[in-house]
Amino acid sequence: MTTPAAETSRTIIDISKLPSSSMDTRSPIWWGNALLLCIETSMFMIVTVSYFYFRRNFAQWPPPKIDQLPVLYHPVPKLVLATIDLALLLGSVIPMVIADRACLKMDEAKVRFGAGLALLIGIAVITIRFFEFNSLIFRWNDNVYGSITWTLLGLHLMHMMILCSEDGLMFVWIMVKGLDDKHARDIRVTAVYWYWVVAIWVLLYVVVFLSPRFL
Amino acid sequence: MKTLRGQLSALLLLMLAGCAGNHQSALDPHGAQAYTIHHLFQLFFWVTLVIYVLVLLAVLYVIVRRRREEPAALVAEIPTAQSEKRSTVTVGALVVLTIVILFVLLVFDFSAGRTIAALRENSDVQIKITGHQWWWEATYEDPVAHQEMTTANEFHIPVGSVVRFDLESHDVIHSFWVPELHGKKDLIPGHPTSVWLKADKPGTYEGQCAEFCGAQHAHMRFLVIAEPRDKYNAWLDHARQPAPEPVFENEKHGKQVFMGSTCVMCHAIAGTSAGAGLGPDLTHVAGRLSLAAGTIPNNPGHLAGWIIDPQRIKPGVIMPQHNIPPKDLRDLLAYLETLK
Amino acid sequence: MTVPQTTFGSPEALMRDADLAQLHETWSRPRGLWGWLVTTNHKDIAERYIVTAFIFFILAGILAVIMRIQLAVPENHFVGPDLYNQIFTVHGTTMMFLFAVPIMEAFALYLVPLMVGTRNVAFPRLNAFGYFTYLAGGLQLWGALLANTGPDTGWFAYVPLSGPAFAPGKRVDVWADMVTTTEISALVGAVEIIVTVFKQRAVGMSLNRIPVYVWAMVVTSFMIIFAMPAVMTASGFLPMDRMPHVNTHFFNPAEGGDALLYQHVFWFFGHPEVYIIFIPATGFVSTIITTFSRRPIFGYIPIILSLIATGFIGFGLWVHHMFATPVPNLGQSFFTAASMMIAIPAGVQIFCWIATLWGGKPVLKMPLVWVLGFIALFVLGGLTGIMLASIPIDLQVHDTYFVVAHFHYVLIGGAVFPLFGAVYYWFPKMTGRMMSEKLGLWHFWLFFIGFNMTFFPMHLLGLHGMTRRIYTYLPETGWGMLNHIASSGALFMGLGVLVFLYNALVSMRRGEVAGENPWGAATLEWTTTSPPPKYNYALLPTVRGRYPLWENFAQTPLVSGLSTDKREVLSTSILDAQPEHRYEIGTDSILPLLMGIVTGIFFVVLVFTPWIVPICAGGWFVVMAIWFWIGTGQPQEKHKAHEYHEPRSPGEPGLSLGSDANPSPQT
Amino acid sequence: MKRLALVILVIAPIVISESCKREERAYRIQPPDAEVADAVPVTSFQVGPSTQAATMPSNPYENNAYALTEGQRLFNAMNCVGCHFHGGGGIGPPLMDSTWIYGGEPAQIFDTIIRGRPNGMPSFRNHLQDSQAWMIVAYVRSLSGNANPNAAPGRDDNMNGPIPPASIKKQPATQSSQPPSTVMPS
Repeated sequence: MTTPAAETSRTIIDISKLPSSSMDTRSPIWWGNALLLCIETSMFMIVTVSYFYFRRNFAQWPPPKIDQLPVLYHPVPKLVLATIDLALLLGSVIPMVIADRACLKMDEAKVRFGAGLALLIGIAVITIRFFEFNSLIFRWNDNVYGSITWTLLGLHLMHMMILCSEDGLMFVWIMVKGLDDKHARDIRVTAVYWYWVVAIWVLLYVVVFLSPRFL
Repeated sequence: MKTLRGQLSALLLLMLAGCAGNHQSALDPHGAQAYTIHHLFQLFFWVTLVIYVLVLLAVLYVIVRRRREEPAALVAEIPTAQSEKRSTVTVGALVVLTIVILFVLLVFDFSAGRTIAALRENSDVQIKITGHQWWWEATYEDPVAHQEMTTANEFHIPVGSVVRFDLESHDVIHSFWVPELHGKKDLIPGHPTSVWLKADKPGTYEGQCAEFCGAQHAHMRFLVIAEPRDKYNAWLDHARQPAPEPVFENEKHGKQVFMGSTCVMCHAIAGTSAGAGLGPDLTHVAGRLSLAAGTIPNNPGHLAGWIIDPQRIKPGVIMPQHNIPPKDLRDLLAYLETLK
Repeated sequence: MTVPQTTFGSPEALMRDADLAQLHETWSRPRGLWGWLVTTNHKDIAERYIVTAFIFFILAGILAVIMRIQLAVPENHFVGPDLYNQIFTVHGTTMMFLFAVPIMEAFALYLVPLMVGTRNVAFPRLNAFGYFTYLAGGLQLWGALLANTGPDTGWFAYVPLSGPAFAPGKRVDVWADMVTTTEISALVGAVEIIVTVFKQRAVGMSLNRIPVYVWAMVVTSFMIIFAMPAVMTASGFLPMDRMPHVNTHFFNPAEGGDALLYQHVFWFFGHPEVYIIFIPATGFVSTIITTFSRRPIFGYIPIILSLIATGFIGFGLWVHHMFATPVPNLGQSFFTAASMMIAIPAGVQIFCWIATLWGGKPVLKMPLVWVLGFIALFVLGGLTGIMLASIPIDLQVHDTYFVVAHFHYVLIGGAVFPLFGAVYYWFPKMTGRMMSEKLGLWHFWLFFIGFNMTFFPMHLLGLHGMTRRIYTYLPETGWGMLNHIASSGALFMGLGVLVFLYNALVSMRRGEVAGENPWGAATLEWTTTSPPPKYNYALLPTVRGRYPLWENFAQTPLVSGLSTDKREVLSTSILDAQPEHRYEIGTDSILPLLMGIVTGIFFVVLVFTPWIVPICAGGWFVVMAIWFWIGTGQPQEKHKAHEYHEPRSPGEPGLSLGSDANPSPQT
Repeated sequence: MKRLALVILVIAPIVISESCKREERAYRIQPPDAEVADAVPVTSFQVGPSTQAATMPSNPYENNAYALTEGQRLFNAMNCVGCHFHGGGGIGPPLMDSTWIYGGEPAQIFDTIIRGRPNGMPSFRNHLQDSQAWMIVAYVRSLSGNANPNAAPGRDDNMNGPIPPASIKKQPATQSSQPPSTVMPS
């Protein structure tokens, strides 16, 4: 065994003065979140590719709805609710950015405002989504078009719900206990998730609602 | 020791010659594509064998050399750049060699692929194969509707001509494979496809379903019987005939048993009122070599066993067990034996 | 054994006793069963993973022996088709989802934090949750098999055979839900590994100094992240087609669905899966060869690049599982080229390994013996793999026993052999005792000979036309004798595994005491005690090269200053591993178990009804809310962002430790 | 802890035996007692004391997934769909509702299949093995949700039709109030 004398010659780096949290990509949780989003992105990509794969099996997409009179020859999904959704979600980015920025300055009031407003918009989007399924005209068990579009919208709805639960929990925490380092960081991470969910909706809007009009 | 040596020599023999009496070996090609594939396989085999032996020798050398030297103390040596140079050059050269070899193999592979694809010429014999759980239905296509003929599990083809098999599945995915003639092709519901075969020698070639398809995947076999053209034509003409009328009393009674029992609900016999398509067509069943999709030889004993208790021979098969009185069974067998 | 003990100094000696005691207290788990349930220590979790995965390995091996008995003679009636189909499906599913991937991740979860010199994985509770979901998935599959509900449509579960019309009962639903469950745990593990490597490396361990094994696990984890969602899509679509009240049409051709899509999606996962199993094994091989050649590995950069290349190309060759399907020919040629191309990075690695052995002085201990076995078998499997990449040859041997032989050479030869090597290699680190070399040789030769007896004849069987997944065959086929040889080989393999179990159990109690670094290895995990303390390192090590212990480790600085009263780890920068901030990780908690239970229940009930979705969503929300609320329940510091990341006293030692930095001694 | 273990020990065999029954694939089969079913009354209108309870054998296939799927296959193969369609009814009466002209008990349906009924239902005597008929009976009952929903078939690979048996709500069998001979399928 080495003698204590030899030991004392080792250099010691003292890191006790380093900060105990980080607000950006330096934080492990930011990376954890980013990787989970990678997983979910690949999931959406595969389901989206499946959507176009199924499209090849049809002469016309969406297929005509023939179990009703008059027959709907080109039953493209209705745009109204989806567009409102799109506008709301794009709009929700603003309060989220406000909250995101405010976290850096530990501006609790602004964080409350941003997270709260975003939460309200999120809940509105979720509510609309339940009606939105009807604008697809087909039900999930009518044919594969119905199955895949319901799945795409359903997956996004699931993310909306998780997102709102997350944001809601943060919001309640800040209301009750105030803002601190870790929760400011958490809100920043939630904001990344929020932007991602909005971006995915832009993709789905193009794929589900616009592409049948052009393809 | 003797048995071991025997087994080893048998192993070598098997490797070279194929299993005795087996007509289902990719190493014993009798069709145009199977030859091409076999040649390609031999090329790959020898190239990879040489590579494998060299790698093993290199590893063995490293280990044996170690024995000559004293094992080093547990102090690692950091090699100098100089001593690494030779390794770098060697490894670099080997990597380049690997790429070259792979490229050559790729070229041969593509050319073999083209040779195989070139066989897709028009052919006068077209057979539609429908895969069922767990048997094969074959319809010999003909522009004249009443000339079309349906049979099961045994397909006769003319030697030396290209035959097109149109493949589709009735239920789940099957795979059509006659190793001595060509590789396999999957029968996927919703994706009809074709495969072209050409046998260059008369013979009986065994085939088997190669995609897992449920309980009796193991017993979904078939035969491709290649014959000279005239013999094939004679067979086809005969096969197009409806079943002969029974002559003797017991045969007539047998027919009544058939028509009055479960049999008629699933099987067809051309020329009679039996026309169901759920099971194999029995018009010329007595002329086939085997029963139950190549599972048992075709003789009255096995046929009787099959009718009474198919679930013992092929557990899970769709044909149910039958409780037929002995006399009825004898007559039924007599009738089925007339369906040459 | 006369391995000289190399002592690198005990960091504990540099700490005050009170601090050390507090550190120990902070990182210890509660006593007894409760402590066992709540622990979040990566070593506890990983040990559990390893033991569980080996249990599944043995169970699936028993199924393999049953299959071999059934096939030993033609027309055998040992098991019927119904049971046989369940057995081969559960064998494949268990080996892939419950053994191969989890055990590779398990070793990584044990070794990666040690190798990168940190105290725990980045998200310890998530890690524990991963284990419990994995266990739930395994119990679901094996419970179902006991209840005659074992899936019976193959580990690939092709539709329509596995669809609602042809697979009655709940067997396939069990398969699909079990796959989803275990994939969740695999994904969790992958995230853990990547973040731990990215953010928690020892100071100075820049990207070009990361041990090869850790690189291999990073590549593997990224492959998991991009491959597993595909199988989760497949295992999501399939039960949706089958589930009452849902009845979607994804794979129903009559309503526009497509059976071929399933194969695409499945193999888009299924082929990378092979590399997900194989790449960690190459990491073991590189590590073991380095240590026992007594020299740095030859071609560190080419090996890392090969790993990354394998990771990319691995996603480009899934169609070679589908050459017999009606996929357009042009597309198939692309996949042939890709399948052959992947031989290049594999070749580079093998050449580098041989060059390392060649340039070193190999010490023939058990781990290296297994690696040599690996080279002999894996190269053979790889070469038959090149044959399978060729479309014409593949059309002949696809779905025959040739393929069975090929992938057992690749997976057992290529992954299980290095795995056994890894067990012999790290067993001293994990238990503090050496495994018996003598029994090890028995284990090796029984397994090696048995393996070749079992699987070599299968090449011939396949060429002679024996198709896969058949529960019996006719005597006229002439396959009887080769099958007989194969079946006898399986018994030798089984004996080998028994010797291994005996060796492990006895060595754990009575093996020679190992000490810190019995092999004279070069990586950081060998600087701490065997087994390592709960906190891994009392003072965090730093690194100046790829082989710290061979590079005058006693002179490198150590890191102090992490709190001893809470579980803190040091977060470093991604590229250069410079210290950035301290980071408090989760403590022991029962919540991962609760979450695992909710998830397990969810996937069991989902087999029967979709109505569990809203119910369990509520359950998850509640557990998550509690998790969130009490997980970070300590009063927190409040800083503004600009207060971070600025050196408080410029020139503070350590914070600028570069590769050549030579900070002044403090004491 | 002990109590928990005890509960598990009691529950596990029950769960296992239940799912064993559901998943069993008895390829070589003993059908339920067909002799008894030959003397089944079709209505509850009866002179004299009721004998119904004694003569109604149950059909174990209603809990067996394999038998139900086989029943579905036979239902299609024997061309039952030709008249009853996929349970929705057409030429023959619908099988998805709660009304049974000749009784909705398994033995009564078996009787209907084997003997045939007036107005077009043919007799399948000798043309179906008893076991096959019982499988069809189980499937027919599943069409109105009267079989074990965990064993009943899901959607088939055909065009989207009526709700698959596994998803259907249970329609308890009610006897048609009119005498059988007067009921004409619509």
